[in-house]
Amino acid sequence: MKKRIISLVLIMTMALAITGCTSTPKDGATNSGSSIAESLTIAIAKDENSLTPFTYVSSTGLIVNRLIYDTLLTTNAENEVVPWMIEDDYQVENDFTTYTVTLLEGQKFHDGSPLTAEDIKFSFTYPATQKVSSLKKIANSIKSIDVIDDKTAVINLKNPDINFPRSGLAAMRIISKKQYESQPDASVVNESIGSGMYKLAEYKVGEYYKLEAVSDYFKGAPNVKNINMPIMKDNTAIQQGLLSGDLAAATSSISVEMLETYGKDDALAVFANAGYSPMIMNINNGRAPMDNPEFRTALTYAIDVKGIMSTLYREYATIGTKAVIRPDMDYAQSGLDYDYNVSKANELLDKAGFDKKSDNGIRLTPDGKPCNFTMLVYASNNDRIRTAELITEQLKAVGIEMTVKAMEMDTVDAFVWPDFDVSKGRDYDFAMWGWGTSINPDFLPAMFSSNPEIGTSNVCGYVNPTFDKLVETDFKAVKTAEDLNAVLKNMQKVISEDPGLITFGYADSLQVCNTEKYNGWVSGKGLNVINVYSFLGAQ
Amino acid sequence: MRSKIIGSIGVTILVLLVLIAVFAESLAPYSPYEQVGTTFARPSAEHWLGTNDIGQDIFSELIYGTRNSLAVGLLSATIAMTIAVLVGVMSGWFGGKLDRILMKVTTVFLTIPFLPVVIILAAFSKGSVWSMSIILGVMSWPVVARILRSETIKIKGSNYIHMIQGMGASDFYVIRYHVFRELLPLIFYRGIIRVKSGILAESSMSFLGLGNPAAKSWGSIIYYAQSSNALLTGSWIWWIIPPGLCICLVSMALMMVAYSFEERNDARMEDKL
Amino acid sequence: MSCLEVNQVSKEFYRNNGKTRETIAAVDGVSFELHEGESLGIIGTSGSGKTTLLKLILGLLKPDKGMVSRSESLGFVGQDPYSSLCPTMSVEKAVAEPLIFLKRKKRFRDCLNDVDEVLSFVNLSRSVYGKRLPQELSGGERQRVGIARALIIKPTLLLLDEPTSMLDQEVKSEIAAVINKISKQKQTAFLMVTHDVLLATQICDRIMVMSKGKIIEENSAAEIFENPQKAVTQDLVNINTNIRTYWEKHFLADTNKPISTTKF
Amino acid sequence: MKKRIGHYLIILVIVIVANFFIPRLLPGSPIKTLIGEDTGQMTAEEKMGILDSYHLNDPITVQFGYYIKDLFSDDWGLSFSKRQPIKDLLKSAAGWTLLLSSVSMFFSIVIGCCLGAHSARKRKTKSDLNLILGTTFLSSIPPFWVAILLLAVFGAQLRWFPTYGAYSMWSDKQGLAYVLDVSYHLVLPVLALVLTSLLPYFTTTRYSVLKIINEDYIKMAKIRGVPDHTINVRYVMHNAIIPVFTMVMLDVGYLLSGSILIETVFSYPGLGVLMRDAVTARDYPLIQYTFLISSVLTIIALFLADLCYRKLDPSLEGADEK
Repeated sequence: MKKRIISLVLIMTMALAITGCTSTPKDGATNSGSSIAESLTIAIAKDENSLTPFTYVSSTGLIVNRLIYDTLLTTNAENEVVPWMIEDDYQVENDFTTYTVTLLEGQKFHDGSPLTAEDIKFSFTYPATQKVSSLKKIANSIKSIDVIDDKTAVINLKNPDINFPRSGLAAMRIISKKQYESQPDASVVNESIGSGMYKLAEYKVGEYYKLEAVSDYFKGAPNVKNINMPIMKDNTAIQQGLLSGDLAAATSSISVEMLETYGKDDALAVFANAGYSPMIMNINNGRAPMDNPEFRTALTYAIDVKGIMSTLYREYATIGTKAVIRPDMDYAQSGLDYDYNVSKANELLDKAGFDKKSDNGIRLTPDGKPCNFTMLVYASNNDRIRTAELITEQLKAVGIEMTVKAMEMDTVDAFVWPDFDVSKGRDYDFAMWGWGTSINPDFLPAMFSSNPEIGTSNVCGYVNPTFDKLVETDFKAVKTAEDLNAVLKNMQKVISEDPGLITFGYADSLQVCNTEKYNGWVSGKGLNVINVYSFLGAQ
Repeated sequence: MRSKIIGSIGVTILVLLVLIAVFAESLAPYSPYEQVGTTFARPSAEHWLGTNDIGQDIFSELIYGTRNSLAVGLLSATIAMTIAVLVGVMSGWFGGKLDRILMKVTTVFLTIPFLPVVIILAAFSKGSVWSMSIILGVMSWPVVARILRSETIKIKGSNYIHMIQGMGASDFYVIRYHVFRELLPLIFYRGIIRVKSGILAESSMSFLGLGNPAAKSWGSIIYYAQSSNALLTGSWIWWIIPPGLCICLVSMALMMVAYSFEERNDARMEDKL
Repeated sequence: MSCLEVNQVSKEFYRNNGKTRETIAAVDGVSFELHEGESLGIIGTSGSGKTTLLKLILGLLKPDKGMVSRSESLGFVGQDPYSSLCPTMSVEKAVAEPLIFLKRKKRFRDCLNDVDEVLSFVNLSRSVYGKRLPQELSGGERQRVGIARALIIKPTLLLLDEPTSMLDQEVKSEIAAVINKISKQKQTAFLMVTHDVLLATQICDRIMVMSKGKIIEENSAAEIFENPQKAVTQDLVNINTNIRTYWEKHFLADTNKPISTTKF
Repeated sequence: MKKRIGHYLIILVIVIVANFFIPRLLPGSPIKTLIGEDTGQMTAEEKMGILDSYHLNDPITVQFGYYIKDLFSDDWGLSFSKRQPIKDLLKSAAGWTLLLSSVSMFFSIVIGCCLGAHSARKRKTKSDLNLILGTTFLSSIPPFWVAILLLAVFGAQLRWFPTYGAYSMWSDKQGLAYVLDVSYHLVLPVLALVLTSLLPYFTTTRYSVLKIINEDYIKMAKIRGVPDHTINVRYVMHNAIIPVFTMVMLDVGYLLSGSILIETVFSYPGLGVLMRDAVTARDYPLIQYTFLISSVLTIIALFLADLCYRKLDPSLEGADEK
């Protein structure tokens, strides 16, 4: 079976329905500025080490890392996977186990050496020997790579993976074989030599990064010659910098109440990029009375998901559903919206045996214990603390008492996800939570499968035999994109009838850019404004 | 006379604040936890100080916040000062082995880093206002203890103490009626600083991502205002200034009391000179 | 009956002398006994160990060797009137204090009669001085307050540590007169430590001379003054001869001369 | 003297041991830092392997052995989170923090003491009360809020001072220009620190000056006709400085960690922020050594204070009587 990948990619990209990208709250001023710039100052919110694929720390670092290191494929403003370093007609064979790619002309590393298929082979295999990073997982899934010639490589996977273009080809940064081949530990290599449009000219720990444009980049020289990135950890300082014009942009986002303030300034434009990180209330399914599905179902009626989201984010968010995944993805099951209905919640609780109340109006569980619980939340995450506060008030109306306990991040993790290993159990009642991205099709199995090998993110301790069966049989047997969608939709139905957690939704990320200093900013779904498209010259 | 007026102003403010804390339920127009309006509303007849980022009434938050803030400030200061006075005075007075042991403990406490210890203690506590106060109190006594120790040694060395000791005054008597009395102004000043630091520390902890911003307090109001960019949106006038003033009010009232206390204590001698 | 017994008492101090550490015997095997109603003077140059001996008797220092046993009821007057009173305590409270800390009286107001009595004994009146603070008194007045404080417990033993050394001549004589008065009127044993031989011979029956931590001479007051045996004693007496003439002229003639209240 | 050194050596040992155990008592583990984003998807064996390679699975005693060995070797190893030699990290961060803290401490002390002394001398006047209430007011404002306000007004609005960093990045200023540039960047952070830390120095000075001007020898000096200026400087300040001196020495411990808030707001590349990051990342080695540095500095300061004390105030000697 030979199949052109493009159509598949389009199916696989989970972002067709809405052209919601770059829904700029304020238009008009975007064309006043210049389309090229000598240098821009862009704040980076964290110190991300030397920005090599093995040393950056968080998603903030990944943003800048992507400017320095190229990937074979990439995601565009519509969050579709598109070719970047390779020719359009790359091929997929053998039920998604063999991927053949051909490099475009003119690519080289920042040290001047040419980029060849050997480097691709090295990039996809070397991380398997390394201690750090998500890249290890990709490398582990590879059986072998055959180098056909200088430009062409054939990647063979151990197992069929329909999602490999996104999770593998678009994620694996290409590194220089010359630089790393004699290095047993990649994390001590501090010089970043990529093949991207910018090279890291200078890095001062805790102070700043300085990026310089690669003038002979194979897709053309970037429009901005120098990008200076001071490390600024305080959000207010960044906002002040943006307002005063000291900063042209920042890796971090702003909150909704600032829209008006920024709207007053003609030089500034705000971009709203759809986000893919869900905010979730984890429920410890293993602990009584949360182990009772009726109790959990009652909670879904008792909490005003939509109200809370619009309180926090106004219209700049996608409201979550019982289906958990973003409703605009093409495999999202529709009609599973949350329904805020206090009387229904009370009714369900009464029916489930929570009908007695203590003197102060708190419901008692069937075995007579009062319904008071603790909600853990990161002390550093305001939105989640506020959500927890609002939930506490709403649950009061159905006779459930909740105490919010804000703690330092790793402390909460140690309770909710000890050693990041779900098989080690958990020690909490409720916890405000979130995940980096919900975009991979194995998101649902990872969150809800009771098999710790598959359900690596099942921090709620969710157990549902029907769901497990779907994962073990139907999901494994998937051969086509259509199959996949069908299975995923079935899964959503199961978890909506037996909810294991509550998904509040996906906040947009609002980013401010100075369009007077530079007007080439491109924003998109799940795409930070600091991206290759923003700086790429006209093509 | 003037000192008396200043003192009574201070006492009045404190009493008023305590009353507000005690009767918060009946004084506050709304529950501070409930969503009672739109978000970020400006001050109006319904909401005297507007509403916050999730539509809670700021004025009600302020009134309820008095409770936690006063509790944290007073409790942490009391804990810190009690330990400091006990350790400082005992160490300075009795000297010898006891002094050496106590001073080692003090110095170790002084050198132990604040940040991780707070995280460790917070993880094992309930995250309530009480545990926060205890943590802050336990972490902040050593400096005061050392100051009190050296003052105690000085007092112990003074001649008149020797005289009455020679005439048979017990250690307890001398500590209780002389050492303590002489240290009192210093303890008072230090205590005031601790009350203020306690209230402030609570908000700073939130700023560092360590506190419990879910508890209503003046500190947490300021913290949320700050994280909602009150400074840039202009809402700081009704969102940050009032709780800020409340914190200032407490420390200034305490200072006024201390001032008049000190004045009255030796007013007579001043008159004669 | 003996109200003070000092038995083979020794006390050593260390002194850091550059690199070496040397031991100094401040008091070296001193023994003596003092009976009720007796008065004893200890004279010696500064550094002879007399202040250390006093501290040992008072219990402010623990002896390395030997032991001290003394009567419970003990009054003490120090040498420095400027520092011997608590700076923030009024005169009447300072005087009444010993009754409180010896638990003879519970409250201050129960002590007022005794305070009146001892204050008038030292020629101060409570109505004038009672509420004053030490800063508002002259040196002589302070010393008299100190004496009043020592007397309020009706001590069986009174220790005086150079009671006049920091006062000028005129005030000195006032204090000496007060002390003389005590020795005449009360049945109190006296122990006065001083380097003022004259004062000692005037007030004390018996005198001991101390040098380098040891008692080197002991005799009646008259004998010591008229016929000193040791060189140290001789020196001490000689230093004071000049003053002697003055002393005899102004003071010995009339011990009941009214005490002036001139401010210092 | 030997006894004093012994005392501080014992404390040093306690601190070295405590600094090993404190990070390990923190809830959570450095595994997220070591592995990166996808911790959850690693198998248990993979995680174990990684922990092994950092000796984190060894018995605690063995780990302690490595710690001691590293401590006394020249090489303090790599930071878990920053992937850089810890020595380099500490060197630059500690330098900036020392600069920031010492400059602001200097001004706090000088201003605090002067105001305190002035207030004590003007006792019972309006300016005394004004000073008391004024300093109390200033120090009652949350430090981060003061910092943000200064940044907003003098940095962003009026644009008089830079809003981030310790010097002009991406510029190669040398010599005097560099010194000026660094001082220019220091103004706002120092101002924020000074404003919020005046009160303790102010009250301590005021308290001790008040005590001293009532002492007899000061009055005697006045009677003897010693000029006011001499009395103020030679007698009063000289003696009043002792308790202030104690405080300064005790504060040295906070010198390195006390300015986290200000460093965060002004993006100052100091030790406070480094410490916080290390704690957040559970970067055991970095936590150990940053805290060790600040602990050792405190111990040294206390030791020096002890030495100077004996010179400044011989009356304390009594405390050491054998």
